[in-house]
Amino acid sequence: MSTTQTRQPALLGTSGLVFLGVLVAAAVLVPILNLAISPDSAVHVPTYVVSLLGKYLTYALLALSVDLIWGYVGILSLGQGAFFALGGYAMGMYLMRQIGTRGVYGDPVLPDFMVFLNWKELPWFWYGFDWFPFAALMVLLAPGILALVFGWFAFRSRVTGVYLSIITQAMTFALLLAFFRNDMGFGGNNGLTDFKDILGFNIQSDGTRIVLFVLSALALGLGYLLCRFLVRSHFGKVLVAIRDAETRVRFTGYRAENYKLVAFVASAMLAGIAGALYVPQVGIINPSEFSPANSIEIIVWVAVGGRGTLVGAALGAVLVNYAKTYFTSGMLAPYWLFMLGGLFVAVTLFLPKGIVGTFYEWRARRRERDDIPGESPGELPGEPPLAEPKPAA
Amino acid sequence: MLNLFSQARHAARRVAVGAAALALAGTAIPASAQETIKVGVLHSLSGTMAISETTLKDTVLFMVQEQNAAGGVLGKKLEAVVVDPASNWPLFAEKARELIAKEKVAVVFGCWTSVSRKSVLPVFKELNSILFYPVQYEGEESERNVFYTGAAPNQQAIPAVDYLMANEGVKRWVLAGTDYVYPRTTNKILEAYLKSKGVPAEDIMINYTPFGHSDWQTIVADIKKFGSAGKKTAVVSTINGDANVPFYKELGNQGIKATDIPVVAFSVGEEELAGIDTKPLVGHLAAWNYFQSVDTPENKDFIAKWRAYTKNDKRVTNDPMEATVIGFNMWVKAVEKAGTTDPDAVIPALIGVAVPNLSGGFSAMMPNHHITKPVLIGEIKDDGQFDIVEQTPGLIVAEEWSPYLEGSKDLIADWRSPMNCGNFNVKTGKCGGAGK
Amino acid sequence: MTFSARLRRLAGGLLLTLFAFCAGPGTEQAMAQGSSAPDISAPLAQLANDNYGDTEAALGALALSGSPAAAGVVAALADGKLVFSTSPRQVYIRGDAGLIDPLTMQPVADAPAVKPVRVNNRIRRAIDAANGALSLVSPDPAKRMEAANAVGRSRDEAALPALDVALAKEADPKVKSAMTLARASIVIGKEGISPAERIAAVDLVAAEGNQEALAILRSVPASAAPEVKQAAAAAIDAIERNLAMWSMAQNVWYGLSLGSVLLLAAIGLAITFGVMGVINMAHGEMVMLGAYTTFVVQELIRTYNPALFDLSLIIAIPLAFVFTGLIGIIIERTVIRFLYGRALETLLATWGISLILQQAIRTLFGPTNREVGAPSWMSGSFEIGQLSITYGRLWIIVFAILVFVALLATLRLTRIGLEMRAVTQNRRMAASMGIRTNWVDAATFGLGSGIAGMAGVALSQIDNVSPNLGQSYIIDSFLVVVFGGVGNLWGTLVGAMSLGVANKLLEPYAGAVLGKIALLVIVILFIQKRPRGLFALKGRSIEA
Amino acid sequence: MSDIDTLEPRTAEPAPAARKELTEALLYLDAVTVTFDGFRALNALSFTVDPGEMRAIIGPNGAGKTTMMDVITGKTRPDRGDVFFNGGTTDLTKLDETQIATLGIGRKFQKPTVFENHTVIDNLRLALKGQRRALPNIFRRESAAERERIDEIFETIRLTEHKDRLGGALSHGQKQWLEIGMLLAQDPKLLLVDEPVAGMTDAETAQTAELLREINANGHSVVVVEHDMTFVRDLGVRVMCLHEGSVLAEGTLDQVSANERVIEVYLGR
Repeated sequence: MSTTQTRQPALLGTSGLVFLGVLVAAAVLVPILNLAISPDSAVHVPTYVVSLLGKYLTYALLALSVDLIWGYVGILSLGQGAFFALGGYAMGMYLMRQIGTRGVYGDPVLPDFMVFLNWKELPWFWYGFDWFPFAALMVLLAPGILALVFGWFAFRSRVTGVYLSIITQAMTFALLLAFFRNDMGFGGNNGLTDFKDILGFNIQSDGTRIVLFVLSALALGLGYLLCRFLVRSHFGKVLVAIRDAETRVRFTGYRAENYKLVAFVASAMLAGIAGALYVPQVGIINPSEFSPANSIEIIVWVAVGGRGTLVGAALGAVLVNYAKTYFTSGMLAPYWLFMLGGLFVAVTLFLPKGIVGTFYEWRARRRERDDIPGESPGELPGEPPLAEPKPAA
Repeated sequence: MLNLFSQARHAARRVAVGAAALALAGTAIPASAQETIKVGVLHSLSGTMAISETTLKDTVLFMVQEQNAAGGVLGKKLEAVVVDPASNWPLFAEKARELIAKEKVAVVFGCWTSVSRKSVLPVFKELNSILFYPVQYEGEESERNVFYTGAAPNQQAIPAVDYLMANEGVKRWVLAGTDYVYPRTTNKILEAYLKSKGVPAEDIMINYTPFGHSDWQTIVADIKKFGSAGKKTAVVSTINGDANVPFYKELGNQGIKATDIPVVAFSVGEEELAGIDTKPLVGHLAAWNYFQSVDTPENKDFIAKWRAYTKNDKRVTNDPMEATVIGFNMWVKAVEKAGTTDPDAVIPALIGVAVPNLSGGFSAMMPNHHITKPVLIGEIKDDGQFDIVEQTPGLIVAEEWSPYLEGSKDLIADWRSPMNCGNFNVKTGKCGGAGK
Repeated sequence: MTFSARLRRLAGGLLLTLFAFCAGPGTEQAMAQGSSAPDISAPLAQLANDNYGDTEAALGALALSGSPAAAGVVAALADGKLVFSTSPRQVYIRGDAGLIDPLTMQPVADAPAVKPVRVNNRIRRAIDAANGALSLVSPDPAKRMEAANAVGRSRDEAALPALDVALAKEADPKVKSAMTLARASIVIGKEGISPAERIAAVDLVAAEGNQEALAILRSVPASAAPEVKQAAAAAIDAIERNLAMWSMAQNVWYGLSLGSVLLLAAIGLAITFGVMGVINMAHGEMVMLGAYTTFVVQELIRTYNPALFDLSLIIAIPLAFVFTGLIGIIIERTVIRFLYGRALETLLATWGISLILQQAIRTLFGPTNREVGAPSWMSGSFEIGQLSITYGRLWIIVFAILVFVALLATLRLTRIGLEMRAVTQNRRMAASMGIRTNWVDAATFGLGSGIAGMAGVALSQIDNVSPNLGQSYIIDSFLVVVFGGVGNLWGTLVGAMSLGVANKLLEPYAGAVLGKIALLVIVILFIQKRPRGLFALKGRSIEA
Repeated sequence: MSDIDTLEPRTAEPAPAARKELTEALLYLDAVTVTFDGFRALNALSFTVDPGEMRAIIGPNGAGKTTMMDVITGKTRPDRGDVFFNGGTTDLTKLDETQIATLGIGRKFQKPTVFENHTVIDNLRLALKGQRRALPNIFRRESAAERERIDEIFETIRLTEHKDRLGGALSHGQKQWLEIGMLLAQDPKLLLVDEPVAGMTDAETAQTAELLREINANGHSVVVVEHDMTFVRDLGVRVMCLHEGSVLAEGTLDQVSANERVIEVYLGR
């Protein structure tokens, strides 16, 4: 990481450095505190916390992927959960095939749910998933190709704003219904569960969990660097330009749809990777990941953290999910929806730019006062203008 | 308990930033932690499943209070730990882990849907704890760490079909369900069962609808059409909770009466009927192992206490509640028998435990971790209660592996030594499923 | 013996008895006087066994007995007023004052502990059969009509003699034709009928042209003459073709009905989202609040004035409008108004509000479904040709159209409507003309919310009244508004109706799930073709 | 983009009389008609712009000036009529905005449209002629020649000291200049400039006129739409008056302002 940093000093701002620093610290400290410290010690991190943290990190990566297209291109996708779920299913299918004869029916080829429903052979789209490199490729390709096809149509037809948002929602809703169907061959409502091994390692062992956690941290770090690199490039500047004034970009000679498409596909693939890391850590993938409410929640994480800041998106994902974990236990359990709902309303009203966005604004104001030259104005995107409301009838 | 936050304060500042994000610790454990036995409650209190599961949370809390009033267990008070998995399946696994690993509960009562059970299953196996699952389900499972106190398909579906054949002379069958595992499997079993009874394929109609399906016009019209072919027709409904209200409302609207085409449901109980005007539904049926209208002193006593506890003299009871009560009592008995709450001692002790059920008999935990149950058929009355029209004479033992399914017909489960297996193949004589 | 055979014998027995009475002169009188009152104590004792088989047998015996007391016992059983005691094993009728002896009709002095005689579907059918048969000669033509239809449906050969007698005496032409049809239905499947008679029967039944006629025509026995079979086959063919056409019409009707539900759900959103640009995720919860308002109104009516129950929905509609409208205004004043011009943030805030509202309702009313009953005028159905139309759905369509028209009129014709349009088109100009834009914003959001609340009243009739009610409509609502074209009410109308009809036309071929998936894909593709929906506003102003 | 179908088939070839004009003109519009929901925004509009020419277009609101620009830049498809570029070699009605921009037609909007969240220098970098494809731009680095060119443009538009400020932070007039600078960076053959001095001070207006004359002198053809008659006079070029979607009068400013119909349109009857 330090080499990248020296080679391209502009790549990271202070907040980026803090973010990566915390990530590295977590990736180093958590395994030590989990494995090397006695469970009786107060600083011991129990394995369930490791998995929980790993889950948060995959959510953070997912939020990052949303911020790339929402924060920097202005594409409000209410279907990002679909890409996450597809990546998850690709990984889940690999993990299913690894069960082998250890399923309850002991069938060497067919997953339990197929035996259960009297399937005789493996459907064609399950071929190859027993081979990890293929599954890993599909983690990228399944969401990538869906995004490519969907985006190619939508951006060429210049579907924008809420119209785009609603059709992405329709897309994930259609996939939700499709994956719920038992006839689809993806395990219906029960989804894929009861995983045993990943690459020969027991998925429930502490060591595997630690490795998955570290991998999630690594993926988040690399994902952050990738996004940061993209948005700082000429390409990224065009993206922000499209967000703020798409027509102007077209009149300047750029093919806006191609730029959007590249960003959209990249974002979908990042979401796919997040999904693939998520599944082995939570142990289940089920169609409810496609539910439109999930995708809306991702948007909410990004908004809470601060749209168009990357770091904020990741922070928002971790914060909101930590709040969820915290509030759904103990005395507060019956009231947690009040708190979560209240949090969203409060953030919108009092921190309209999200936590990190507000911090940047505060810092920029202080700098202006102290007359310190701005660090990176690209971190402060304004709200893109939305079409004026139309008159009725 | 973990409290990274306070520790990290002493560490370097940089670490503190990282650790703050990791400070997952909830509230501090009360000082009396050693003196109580913790009981986990893992039922959704929000989201789509709250509608069914909230009552079960209340039931466990009620049972804990009753047990504590009776002196607790092994001389210690019970303490319920309630979490809300919010109808979110991965959250079920996370909360299960939290209950077992962080809260160190001795036992968990929880789950409603099959997917939530499947989601927590690896957690219970890994951390070796005990789950009591109180809902009727598709079977095809028997795990060491799970005790199933709801009905397997042969404890609900098959007796219901038998009743309709014998008493209503039904010749033509509509198997209507929500598209998920329980209806799929139940309908597969029923289809095989009906065919084995000589029902031709053209007299069976199978229909699946998505969750929360609310527009039943077309399907009810199809059922009406299917039922007008001259043979007595019945609907076997495995439609999931939420979709039932619009389904029954549409039946009423299109004028399908129970005397024309009776509907027998496996997921509609007193709780669901509380949301419907039942006057047009009188005579439609449900098959359960318990109804609130069961006329026994045990039941009357239970209902009275339950209503006193909830301070609501209209609060209804239902089958999964009874299953929770049975499971709770079995666990208490097994813990007393084993003298400890250690799962390794309690799990074997549970087998063979028998406790009174609310319909006047005893239910026993069998070696397959399922319980024996009577089967009751009830007709809906206009007050939202059921009129019990048939009760099996004895108790029925659960067939966790259905003999009507290809993959499972040779499997049995027996968690006693020496077999100690949930999927023993009687043909190959090996533990580990049917193989190929 | 199978159940249906038993039933048939029972019904036949009843009819034969009746036949005997009707045939002889003065039998009615004899019956009324009960000159030779038969002893029914044995079947009565059998009833006290409280066993379905015994109850059924006792019913048969009672009907055959011809005792005047029998009718009262059967009626009491049907009403759930027949009770029995175990010691002594005896049945009584539960009267208003107390128990009555069914034989003497005198009150019982010291009443023993009793339980009602249980009734299940089988017994209910036996009661129906008995009542139906008795009614063939009832003085009330409506009852005779019903009885004739019942006999026709049962297609019981044993009923033929009784039917013939009743036919001979029948004066009412309508009842007579119903009896003729019933007779034909029986004759078609009976052995030993002359080809001519059977063909006549086939023609008569075929003229009905419905699903039941199809089933009857299929009962022509294999032994029938070839020309009869030919006639039946031709008739079946014609009916099937006819029914296929009707089923298309039926599907369109279902589609319109679904469309009206979508319209109701979406039309409030067409205001808050379409006109005001608020991505209102709490819209579904407004619908839910409307449904709960209906529940509360019905509870109050049940408690204080049950006679008003049929009016409960009419009362609930304005209350739901006012209540959810007020909630909408509160939301607008406390949250939304700070977010104008930041439409995407309204998504976040309203999502939070929707969570709070759901949990609030869950806390107040519990997580389970609450019962909202249907008033009598919304129950049942009628037929136009082979088209079956339920009143509930019909009223919902009417209501949806009324709401749409009222909303359109409000926006077009009233002062506040004019101000709303002015503010949404050019806020600054409107403000400078003295329009209180703050107030207009609140009123507009309140109007959208209030309409959602009214939709909730209608949806409470067909769906769960639970805290999750709103969630199931929010996606469809957004889809409808966007498909129709944001900001265009006509677009919402046409969008809702076309999505509803398309869904219902797809469903028979693709099934409910695939049909819905196909519809979503169609909408996605359609938006590619028309990126601003069905009724896009044209011209420069769009992208400016 | 309009999805109205062409009402009449467009003539495959222009009439012979128009041919000479066509092959010489940089921009050629013939009988262009655009209708929005029955309202004729352009009504058989015809005119040509020669290479190197600067032309001013005036006209009251709703005369069709912006629609005309929309048609030329591909934002709106005409219902009828021909639009050719580069001496009749290119049919603009068959191209979209991006293709037309790449051909060498730059457009400044009525409302100044700069990239508000980019610095002034980034605004110019984005506009600068060069690689336009998405993937290569991920790894693109600025060349020395490009840096030089940007410096030159800064000189021209007089914003050098503002180059690190955000586009959105500029004053209205500065934004207008930045936008003109962005046009220059694109190096188009034809500039379409919509109301460049709206909201400017008198001094700024004069400077802008000078700027446009300079640009024109460097070989760019310019079409300016403007209300400000002082400014149009400053430009000192041929003037065309649009009314109800067609040309009402054409000539020097004095000729046009003397035209009785123009007076009638502007001052009312």
